[in-house]
Amino acid sequence: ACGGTPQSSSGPEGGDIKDGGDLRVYIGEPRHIVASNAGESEGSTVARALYSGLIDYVGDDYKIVNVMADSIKSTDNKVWTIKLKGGWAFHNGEAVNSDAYIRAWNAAAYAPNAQLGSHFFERVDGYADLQGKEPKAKEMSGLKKVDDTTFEVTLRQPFAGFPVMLGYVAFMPMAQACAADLKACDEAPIGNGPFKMDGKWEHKQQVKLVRNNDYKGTKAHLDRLTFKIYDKIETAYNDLLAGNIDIMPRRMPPAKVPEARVKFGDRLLDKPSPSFTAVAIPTYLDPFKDKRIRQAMSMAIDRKAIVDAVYQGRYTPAKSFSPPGFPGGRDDTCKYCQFNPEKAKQLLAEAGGWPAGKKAELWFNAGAGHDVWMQAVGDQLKRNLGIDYELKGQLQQPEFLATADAKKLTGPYRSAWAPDYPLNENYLTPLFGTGGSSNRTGYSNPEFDARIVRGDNAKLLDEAGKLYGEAEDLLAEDMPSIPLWFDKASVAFGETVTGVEYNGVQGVNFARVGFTK
Amino acid sequence: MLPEPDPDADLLDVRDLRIEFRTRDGVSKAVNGVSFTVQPGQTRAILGESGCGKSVTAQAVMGILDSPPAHVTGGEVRYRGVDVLTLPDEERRRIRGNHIAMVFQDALSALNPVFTVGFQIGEQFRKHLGMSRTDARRRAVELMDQVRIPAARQRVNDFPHQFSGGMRQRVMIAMALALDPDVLIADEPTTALDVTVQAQIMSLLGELLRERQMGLVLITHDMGVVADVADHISVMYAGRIVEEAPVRDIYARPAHPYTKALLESIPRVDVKGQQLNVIKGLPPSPTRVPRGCAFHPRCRYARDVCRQDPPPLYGVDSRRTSACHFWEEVVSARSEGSEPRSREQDEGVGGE
Amino acid sequence: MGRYLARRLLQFVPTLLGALFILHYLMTVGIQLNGDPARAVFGDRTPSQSQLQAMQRVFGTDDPCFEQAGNPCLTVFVHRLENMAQGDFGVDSRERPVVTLIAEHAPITARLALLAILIELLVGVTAGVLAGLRGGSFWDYVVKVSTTMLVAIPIFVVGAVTQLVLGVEFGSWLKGVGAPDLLTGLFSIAYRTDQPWASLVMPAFVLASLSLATTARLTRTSLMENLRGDYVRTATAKGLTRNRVVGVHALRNSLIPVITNLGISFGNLLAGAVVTEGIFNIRGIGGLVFGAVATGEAATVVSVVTILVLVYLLCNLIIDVLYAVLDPRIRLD
Amino acid sequence: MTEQVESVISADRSAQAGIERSASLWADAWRDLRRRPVAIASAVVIVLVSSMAAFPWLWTRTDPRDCPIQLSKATPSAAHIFGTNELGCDYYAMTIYGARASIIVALVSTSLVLLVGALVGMAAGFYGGWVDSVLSRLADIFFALPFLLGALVFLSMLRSHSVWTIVLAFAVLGWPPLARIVRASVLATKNMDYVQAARSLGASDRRLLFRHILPNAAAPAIVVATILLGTYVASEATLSYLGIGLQPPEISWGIMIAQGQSYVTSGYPHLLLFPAAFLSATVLAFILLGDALRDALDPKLR
Amino acid sequence: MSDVVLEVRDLTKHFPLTKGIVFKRQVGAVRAVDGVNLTLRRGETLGVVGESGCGKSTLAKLIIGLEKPTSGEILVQGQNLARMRGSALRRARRNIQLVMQDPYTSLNPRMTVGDIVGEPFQIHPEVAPRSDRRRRVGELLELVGLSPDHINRYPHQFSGGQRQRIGIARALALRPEIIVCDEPVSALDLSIQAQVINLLERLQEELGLSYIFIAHDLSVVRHISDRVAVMYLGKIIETGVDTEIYDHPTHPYAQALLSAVPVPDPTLRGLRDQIILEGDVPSPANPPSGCRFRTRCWKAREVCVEQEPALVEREGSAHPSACHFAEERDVVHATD
Ligand SMILES: Nc1ncnc2c1ncn2[C@@H]1O[C@H](COP(=O)(O)OP(=O)(O)OP(=O)(O)O)[C@@H](O)[C@H]1O
Ligand SMILES: Nc1ncnc2c1ncn2[C@@H]1O[C@H](COP(=O)(O)OP(=O)(O)OP(=O)(O)O)[C@@H](O)[C@H]1O
Ligand SMILES: [Mg+2]
Ligand SMILES: [Mg+2]
Repeated sequence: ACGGTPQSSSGPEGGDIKDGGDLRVYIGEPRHIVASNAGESEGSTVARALYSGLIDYVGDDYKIVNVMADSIKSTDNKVWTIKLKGGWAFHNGEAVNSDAYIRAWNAAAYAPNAQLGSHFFERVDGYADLQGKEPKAKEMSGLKKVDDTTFEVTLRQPFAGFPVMLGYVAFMPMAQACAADLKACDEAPIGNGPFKMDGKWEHKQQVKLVRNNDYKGTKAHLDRLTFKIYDKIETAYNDLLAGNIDIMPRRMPPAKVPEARVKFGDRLLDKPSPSFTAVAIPTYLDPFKDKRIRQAMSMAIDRKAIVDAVYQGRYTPAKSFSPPGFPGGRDDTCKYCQFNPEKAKQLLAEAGGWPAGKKAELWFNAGAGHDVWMQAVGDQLKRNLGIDYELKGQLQQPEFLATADAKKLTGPYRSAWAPDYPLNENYLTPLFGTGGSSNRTGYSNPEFDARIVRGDNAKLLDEAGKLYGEAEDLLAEDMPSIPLWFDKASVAFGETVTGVEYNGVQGVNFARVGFTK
Repeated sequence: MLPEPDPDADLLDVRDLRIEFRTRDGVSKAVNGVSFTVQPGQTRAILGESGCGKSVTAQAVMGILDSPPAHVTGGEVRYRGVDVLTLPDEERRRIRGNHIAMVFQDALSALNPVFTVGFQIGEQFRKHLGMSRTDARRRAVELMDQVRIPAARQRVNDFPHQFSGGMRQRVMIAMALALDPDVLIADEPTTALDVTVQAQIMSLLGELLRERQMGLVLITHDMGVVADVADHISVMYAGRIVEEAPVRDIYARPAHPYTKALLESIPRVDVKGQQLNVIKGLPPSPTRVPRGCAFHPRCRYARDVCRQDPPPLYGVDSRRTSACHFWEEVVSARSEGSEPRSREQDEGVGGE
Repeated sequence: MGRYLARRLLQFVPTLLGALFILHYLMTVGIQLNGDPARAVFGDRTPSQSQLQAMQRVFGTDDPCFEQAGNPCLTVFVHRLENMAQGDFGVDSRERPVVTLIAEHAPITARLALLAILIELLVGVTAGVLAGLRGGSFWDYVVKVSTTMLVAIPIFVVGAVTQLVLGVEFGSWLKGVGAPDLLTGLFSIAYRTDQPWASLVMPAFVLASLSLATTARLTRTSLMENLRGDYVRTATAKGLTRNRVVGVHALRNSLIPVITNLGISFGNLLAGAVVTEGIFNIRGIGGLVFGAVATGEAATVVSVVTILVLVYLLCNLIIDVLYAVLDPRIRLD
Repeated sequence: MTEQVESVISADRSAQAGIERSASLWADAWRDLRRRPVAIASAVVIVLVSSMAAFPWLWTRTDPRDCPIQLSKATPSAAHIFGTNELGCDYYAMTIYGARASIIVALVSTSLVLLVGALVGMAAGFYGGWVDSVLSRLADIFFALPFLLGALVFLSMLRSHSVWTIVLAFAVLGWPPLARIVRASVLATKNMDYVQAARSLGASDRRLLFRHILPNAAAPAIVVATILLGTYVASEATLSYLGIGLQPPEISWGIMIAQGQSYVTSGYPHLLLFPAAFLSATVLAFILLGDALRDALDPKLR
Repeated sequence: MSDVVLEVRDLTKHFPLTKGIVFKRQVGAVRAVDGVNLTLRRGETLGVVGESGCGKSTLAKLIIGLEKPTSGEILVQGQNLARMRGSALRRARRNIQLVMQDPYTSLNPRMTVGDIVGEPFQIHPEVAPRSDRRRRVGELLELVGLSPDHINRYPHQFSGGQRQRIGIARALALRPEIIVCDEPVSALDLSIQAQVINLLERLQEELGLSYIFIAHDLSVVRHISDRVAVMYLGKIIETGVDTEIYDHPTHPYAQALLSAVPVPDPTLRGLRDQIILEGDVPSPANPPSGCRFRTRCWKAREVCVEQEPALVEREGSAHPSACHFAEERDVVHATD
C-alpha cells in the first residue's frame, strides 16, 4: 500500500532499522482484543497491530491514507460506495472481501453480541433493527454488497465525516471463522494486519504476536511483537528502566515524567493526545443558567498553573473545544479560556455575583484520582472569585454517570472526552447537540444544531471541518462547559528501539518500529 | 573423660557453695554457703522449707542453673575430687546424665509433652553413646521394665500425659538411671504424689540404690519420708545448712532451734492430741536475709549475739554439726511439751 | 480423628453459606446504591437501552431487584447457589467462566502464599529465636522495633521501595554483570513466567512482612516461656548440648502457637496479595478480586471469595490437625 | 524481746507505705507506667499526636486547604518547613490536620473491635453451649473473609467513604480475632479457683465477667489490639492507595503517603517521608505502650 | 437432732461423657461422687480423706452449690440446697463457705486484699452497710492474723500461708456456720501449715464453726478432725471417729492408705506394717463392678466382683466399713 511520510519518527531513518527482533510492549490488560469489541485503549493497541482497516490516520494531522480501501466515495454524503483492494487475506487464509466487512459490521452492531463497537454503526440505515433483546434483524439494511471488492453503505442522514470514521477498529473486517465464534476469536483474533497471533492471549500476562509474512501492505521489521500486560503502570515503568520491556507506547506514571525526561531524553516522545478534559456545567440549574457566570468561572481558572502542578506541565491548556491539529480543530476558539481574574470578577459582578453562602459543588467519579485537579480547580474559584466550593467525589463511576445522565448533578462536573475518529465534529454533536448521546449539560441551541447539519452536508471534508468550527464558536460564547486541557501521550522506549511513530488516534504503528542495527 | 578422677575422694563433695540471683530488683542471695558430702550407697537428705534454696543448690550441682540471673559466687562442687564448677562447658555437659543425674519434682512439667517417653529416655543413649534409634528404644523399654512400668513395650511410644502421676515419676527415674550415674539427685521426687504412690516410688528408689550402689541426694521438706530412707540429713534455712547429722540423732535430739521447731509442728498420724507448735513469722526473703543468724527473728533461743554474729558450724559431736550459738541448750532441752504452746500469730511482713 | 474431621467439615457449611450470603448481599447493595456496573463499561458515552441491556445480561444484573435499594435479591442468591452446586460459578464481564479464571489465577497465588508462609516462618522464627534467647538484649530490641515498623508502614510503600531498591537498582546491576538467570529472577521487578518461583521470592518477602511481627513476637514470648520450662531443664540435666536443648526441646513447643497463628495470618496474606500482586505484576487471585470489585462483577467476587473462604477454612483445619500432631496433648474428638 | 519490737516496727513502716497507695488496679498500673521510660515516651508521642488530631490549630495557623498552586511541590524551607504538596498546600499543616483521620480510624476502630470482640468472646466463652456455637460460627464467617478484601467489598458497597465508613468496615471485619482471643482467655480464666470462689459467694454472672474474668483475660487482647491498631492505620493508607478508602479533599496520613510515594524518586521524597514518619512513630508508640500497659496491668510483674 | 447443720443424702455427681457430631449422645459418665451420705453437727469437724481424683473436690463443690448434683439432697439446716435457686440460694450460700486448696490460684491476682475480702459484702450488701465495710474487712484480716494495713496489697505480695489466711477471711466474711475446707494446707510449708491449722482450730472455738475438712494428708486430718470419712472412687468406704479409723481401720484400702503415710520417726523404720499397693486407681468413668477396690485388693474374692459391699457396721468392724471382709489391722504403729 502506501503511507505518508512519517512526520514523527525518531531515531535513525528507515535504513538503520534491522529486520527481526522481539519488541516487548507495555499494555494494561485489555478488555477485548477482537476488533469489533476492542473499544478501549489497551484492546485497540493490540487490535491495530493485528488488523488493517480501510484507512489509516497518519501523522500529527491525522491525514487519511487508504490501506485496504481503494476508494471511498459518495455524491450525497448518504450513500457511500467503498471499493477494496483485491488479494488481501486473513491470517487464516480467508480472503478479505466485501463480505468480510459487511459481516464484521453487522456482527458489531448486533445488540446480543454486546460489542463495544456497536454504536459506531448508529448512523447506518437499519441499525435500529439489530437492537433490543430480540432484534428484528441480524443484518443492517444499509449494507449492500455490490461485488467481491465493492459494497455500499447507506446512512440514515448525510454525514460528511463518514470516511473519517472508517479507520477506527470497529470497522475492521471479520473472518468467517471468527464470526462463527466471537468469544473464541477474542482469545486469538484472526486479523488481516502486519502481525498475527502466536498462540492465544495469555490473560494478564501477555499477547504474543509474530510478523505476518503474507501481509500485502508494508511488512513489519519485527519478528515478534509481545504485549506484556501489567497491572500497575509503575511496575511497567520500572521494568522499562531495567530493560525488561522495550517501549511504553501511550502512557507514563504522571509523577515519573520529569524523571523520565532526564533518563530517556529524546527517547521520550511527548505527543498531543486528543483526550480532552473539561468541567461541564449543568446549564439547567441556577445560578449556572446565566452564561456570564460560566464565563467568569472559566476565566478564573489558571489552567497553566494546574497543569504545571498536577501534570508536570505536560498537558496543553485548552483554548478551544476541539484540539488544535485535529481536522477542523483550532487553537483559539475560546476567548473566555484566558486566565484573567479581573475580568472574571467583573463578569461575575455583572451577573449579580455569586449567591451568598452557596458553595459550588464540584462533581467527579470516585477512586480515579480526579480529586487532585478538581481541588485545584476549586481552589482557583475560591481564590479568584471568592466562590467557596465543595468536592463531591463519592459516586462510583456507574452511579456518577447515571446521575449525570439523569441530570441530577448539582454543580459543575468532570467531563472527559476521547474522540472516536479524527474530526472536530466528534467533540461537538455528542456533547452539545440537542439530544446528543452524551449531552448532560442540558445545553440546547437550535443555531448550533443547524450549523452542525450544515457541516454534515458539506461536500468536502475540510469544508465540513470549517462549518463545524462555526458551531464551536457558539460554544465559546455560551460556555456550557469549561475546557481545561488536552492530554499528552508519552511514549518512552529503550536505546535500541527506533522507528517509533505515534499519533493520538492510532497510537504507535508497530509495523514501522524496529531495532537499530 | 574426666581429668584425673581421684578414686579415694568423696563421691560428691559440695563445699561452701554460694549462689545469688541478680535481678532488676536487686541481688538475692539464695544459697549462702552450703556444704555436704555423699558416699556411694548412701542417702543424703536435704531438708528445708520452700524457698530455702534446696532446688537452687541441686541445680548448681547439676550445672543447670539459668545464668543470668543466677551466679555461682563461691564454693566448690567436687565429683570424685574434680571441681566440676571449673570445668569447661563441654566437659561439664558430659558429666550431666552420665555421672550425675537428677529427678525432678513435677514429672509432668519436667517431661517434654511433645515427645514420647521412649524418645526422651532413649535420647541419652543416642546422644551420649551414639546408639541407633532402635537400640535406644530397646534400652528404653528395658529401663521402663526396671522401674516397673507395666507393659513397657506397648507404652514406650506413649506421651507423658498418657501416664498417671506415679508412672511419670517412674519415667523420670528411668531417665535419670539411663546412663548408670554414680550420683542421683532427687528434688522432691514424691511431693506431688499421693501417699500410696509415694510409698511405691520410695521403695522402688530404695531398691535401685541398693542394687547400683549410687549416692543419692534426696531433697524434700517431708520429715516423714526422710525418716524412712535417709542416712544423713542436712537441714537448710535461708540458704544455709543449719544442722547436719545422722538421721536418728536429728529426730531424737535436734541441735538447732529451727529443726526442733519443725519437728514440733508436724502433726502425726500415729499420735493424736499432741500440740502443734508454731514457728512464728515467715522465712526471710532471700533479698533481705536478717543480719547475724538468719533464724533469729523467729527463734525462741535468740539473744543479742544472734543478731550480730552469724553462727559458725559448731561440731556437736564427731558426726554432727549445728549452726547455733546455743546448740547445747537446744540439745539438752526435752523435745516435747517443754515450751508453752505459742499462741502467737504471724504479724510478719509478707513476701515480696 | 475421622469423626473430628467430619464434624469440622460439617461446620464449614453454615460458615460458607454465611460468607456467601454476606458477599452476595454486599455486592447487591453495592449495585443498588452505586449503580449498575454494566453502565460504566460505556464510559462518558450514554449507551442505548439495548446496548445497556446486552451488557447487563453479561454482568448478571438484569434482574429487576437490582433497582430496589435494600432488596437482598434472594432469588438471585438461590439461583447462584444452585448453579454453584452444579459446579457453575458463573462468568465474568468478559463472559469467561469464573472457574477458568480461578484455575488461571490460583496456582500463582498459591505459590506466592506458600513462599510467603515459608519466609514468615523462616525469618519470623529466626528473629523470634534471636530475641527470645536473650530477652531484653540488643537483638531483642532490634527485632521488636523492626517488626513493628513493618506493621506501621503500609505494604504498598514496602513493596514499592523493595521493588525500587532490590529490583530496579540491584536487579539491573545484576543483569549488567551478567548474573545467572536464577539470580536475576530473584531480583526481578515483575513476575517472570520463566522464573515461576524465583521471581516470587521478593514479593513473598513483602507479603510476609505483614505477619512477620506477629510471628516473631509469638516465637519470642513462647520461646522465653518454654526456656524457663521444667522440661528444658530436664533436657539440660540429661547432658544434651545447648543446640539440641533449644532446637529440639524448646523450639518445638514454642512453634505450637506460631503454627496456630499461621491460620490467621493466611487471611492476611490473601488480603496483602491484592497490593503485592499489583506492584509486582503477578497474575493472582488478589488482583482478580480487586479488579472484579472495582468493576462490580458480582459473580467473580462471590465465587472467588467463596473459594478463598473455603481454602481458608481448610487451611485452618489442617493447622488444627497439625496442632494435634505437634502437641499430643490435644485430642481431636 | 527487743528484736520482736523491731520487726513489728519494720512491718508497720512498710504497712504505712502500703496505706498511702490507692487500691485500684488501674491506679496502680498508672503509677507503674509512669516509671517506665518507654511508656512515657510512647505516651508523650500519643498525647502530642492526639492533640494534633483534636486541636490542630494549636499546632499551625496555616490552613492546609489554602493552596497557592504556584508553590507546587516546594521542598522544605523556612516558610514551609515540610514543603508543600503538588497543589501547593502547606505540608506541615496537612501533616498536622492529617492526624485526625488516622487517629480516629485507629482509636475508634480498635475500640469498637475491642468492644465487640470482648463482648462476643466473653459471651461465647462464658456461656458456652449453643451461644458459643452460634457466635463462633459467626466469627468464623467474618474471620474467613480476608481482611483487606472484605474491606474492599464492604467499602465498594458504600456510597461515600468517610472516616466513619472506614471505621465501620474495620470494626465489622476486625472483631473476630479478638473475640477468639477473649474467648480463649475467658475459657482459661472461667475455671480458675478465684472465679469459683466468687461464684460460691453468690456473685452474679455480670460480676464474675466484669470483675474477675475480664481483667484477667484482658492482657492478650490489649497486646493484639495495639498491633491491630497499627494495622488499621496502615490499612487506611492502603485503602486510599487502592482508591477505595478516604479520598481528598479529606486529609489523612494515609492519603498523603499513598499520593506521596509516587514522588519519592522524582526528587520530592519529603512528600512520603513526613507523613510516613508521623504514622510510624504513632503506631510504634501505641504498640510499645500496649506492651507496657500489659505489663503494668499484671501486678505480678511489678 | 437439732445440732445437725448439714446433712448429705445419697449424693451423686456424674459428669457426662458425650460423643456425636451434630447431636451429642451420652456414652458414659465420670462417676465423680457416687452415693455419699454425710452428717455434720454444730462445732464439729468432719475429715474427708482419699487419694487424688477420688471425688473430694467434687463433693466440696456440690456441698457449697458450685455444681448441681445429679441426684441426692444437701440439707443445710433442713433446707435442700440442691433445689434452691435465685435469691433463696444466695441467702443460703451465706451460711456455707469454701476455703480452697491452692492459695495461689484462689485469689484474683488483679484484686487487692481489701477487694477480695470485701467482695462478699458487695455481693450481699444487706450484711454490712457500705460505710462499715472497710472496718469489717480490717477486723476480718485481724481475725486471721494479718495486718489490716495490708489491705491495699495484691495477693502475690503474700506468702502461701498468708494467702490462705486471706482466703479464710473471705470465707468468714458472711459469718457462715459451715466452712468446707478443700485441702486448705496441702500447698503450704510445714511451719506455715501449722499456723493455718491452729488458726482454723482457734476460729472454730471462737465462732462455733463446723468444718468439713478435706485433705489427702492423713496426719493433718487426724489432728483436726472429730470424725473421718475415707473415700475411694467416689464412695465413702469407711467412716468413724478418728481413733476408730486411725487405730482400728478395717477396710483394706484405709489400711493401705494409712500404712503408706510416713512417720517422722526413724526409730520406726522397718518396724511398721507397710502395705505397698499395686497399680493405679481405676478410672471413675469405668469403675470396677462390685467392690471398687477389688482390683488392687489382696483380699478380693468372687463375692467382691459380684456384690457391692454396703457401708455398714459389720462383724470385724465396729464402725461403718464397706468391705465384705472387714477386719482390724494396725498399720500406723510399730508392730515390734
Ligand atoms: N530464676 C530466679 N530468679 C530469682 N530468684 C530465684 C530464681 N530461682 C530461684 N530463686 C530464688 O532462690 C531461692 C531458693 O529457691 P529454690 O527453688 O531453691 O527453693 P526450694 O528450697 O527448692 O523451695 P521449694 O521447696 O519451693 O522447691 C528462692 O527464694 C527463690 O526466690
Ligand atoms: N467438670 C468435670 N468434668 C468431668 N470430670 C470431672 C470434672 N470435675 C472432676 N471430674 C472428675 O471427677 C473425678 C473426681 O475429681 P475431684 O476433683 O473431685 O478429685 P479430688 O479427690 O479432689 O482429687 P485431688 O486430690 O487431685 O484434688 C476425677 O476423676 C475428675 O477427673
Ligand atoms: Mg524446689
Ligand atoms: Mg481436689
